[in-house]
Amino acid sequence: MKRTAVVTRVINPAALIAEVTSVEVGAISVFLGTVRDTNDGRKVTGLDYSAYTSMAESELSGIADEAEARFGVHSLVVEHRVGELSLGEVSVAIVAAHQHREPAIECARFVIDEIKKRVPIWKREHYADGSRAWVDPTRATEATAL
Amino acid sequence: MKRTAVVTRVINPAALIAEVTSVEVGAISVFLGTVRDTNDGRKVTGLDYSAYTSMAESELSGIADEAEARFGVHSLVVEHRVGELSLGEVSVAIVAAHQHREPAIECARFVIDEIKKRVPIWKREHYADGSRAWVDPTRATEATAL
Amino acid sequence: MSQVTVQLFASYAEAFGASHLKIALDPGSTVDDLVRCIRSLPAAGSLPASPRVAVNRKFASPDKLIGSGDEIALIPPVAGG
Amino acid sequence: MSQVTVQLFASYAEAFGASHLKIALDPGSTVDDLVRCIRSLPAAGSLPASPRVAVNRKFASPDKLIGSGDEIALIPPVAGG
Repeated sequence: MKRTAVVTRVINPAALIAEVTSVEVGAISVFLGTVRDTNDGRKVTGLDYSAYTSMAESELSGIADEAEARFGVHSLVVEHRVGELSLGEVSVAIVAAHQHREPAIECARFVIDEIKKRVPIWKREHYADGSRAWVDPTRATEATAL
Repeated sequence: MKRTAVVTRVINPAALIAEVTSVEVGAISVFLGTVRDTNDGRKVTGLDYSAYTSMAESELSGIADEAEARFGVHSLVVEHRVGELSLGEVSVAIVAAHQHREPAIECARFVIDEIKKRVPIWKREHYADGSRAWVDPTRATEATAL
Repeated sequence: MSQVTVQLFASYAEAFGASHLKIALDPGSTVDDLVRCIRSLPAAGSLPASPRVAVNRKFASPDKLIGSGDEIALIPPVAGG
Repeated sequence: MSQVTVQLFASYAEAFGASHLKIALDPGSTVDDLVRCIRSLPAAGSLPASPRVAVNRKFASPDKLIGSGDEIALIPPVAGG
């Protein structure tokens, strides 16, 4: 089972875990990206994500296909949220299930790494002074280490 | 924040995720071990885990200390369940939160690897014919690949 | 001579003050030709030397030919996750 | 000559049909001495050559000296997770 989506609502990790839970799997690996209050040393008060939605959905689906072929996961669910997000909220959730732990963990890592490389989604940070700026990981000092 | 426990009740991953959620972290990595219906090609109908509880708690706590020192995680929660478990239920949950994704993922992996090596907990499989057998990962063919 | 519509997002949409551009291209033009056209526009100063381009929702190489019905977008550095 | 109590778990408890053993040890005995005593018991056939031993809730090396008040346990191959 594989499902990927760009969503505009709150991501519910428990629901995604329930979606992959099965007596056929022994390991579930979950990765959640959440909104931090600091980036590059600057205080962040909130975020908005925007997307080229049709292409983002197509890239997410392609990444899931590759991950399934590479790691043989039993099931994989990926959701990326767009729109306005508050501090502490989940921006992306990846839930991978496999009989064994190593491929489940590696699958979740592969998916988040690929998302950061090639899914057309953009993040704009909101600062305390009311200003906003698009995050460019090709320039940021700290973000490149992410 | 660090918390480790051997528990006899159902593990609630959503509650553990809520426990580590903070505006100071950007990445949460979760590993869940769940009860499969097959092991080494044999149909399993259920499991029970038993533990040398006082030492298991001490080892879990030591592993969490090591993980915190090694990966600098912001927070880490580990629960291992003992007693009778049904198919599909969660036997172990590891939830690690960090500013960045790589140390969060590596921390969760380290903790499950160490648990498998040195926490005195034992698993007995129940089979369809009513028989039960203690799992010995040093002998099993498939389990060693886990 | 045909006209293509190029979708803009995020920082690029902000730079051009628009959600899309209309660009006139000679027949047989490539992604690279398109990028050169766009970079010659007054608002293109903040664009990188080789911005990524998607054709029909896939990243395209500079030598890819552009057809008249193609869905084209200029892709700023992605920052999902 | 002193007596120590050795806790047993899981497959080892099943093998001995008991949750603990009482073993008489000479003063100055080590973990290795204790293991040799236990392996000489009739029910010890299924034990590995060098079962792991915990002293005071920590894995102990074979040369560790055993004191009279120590909490001792024989640890079957662990299978948590």
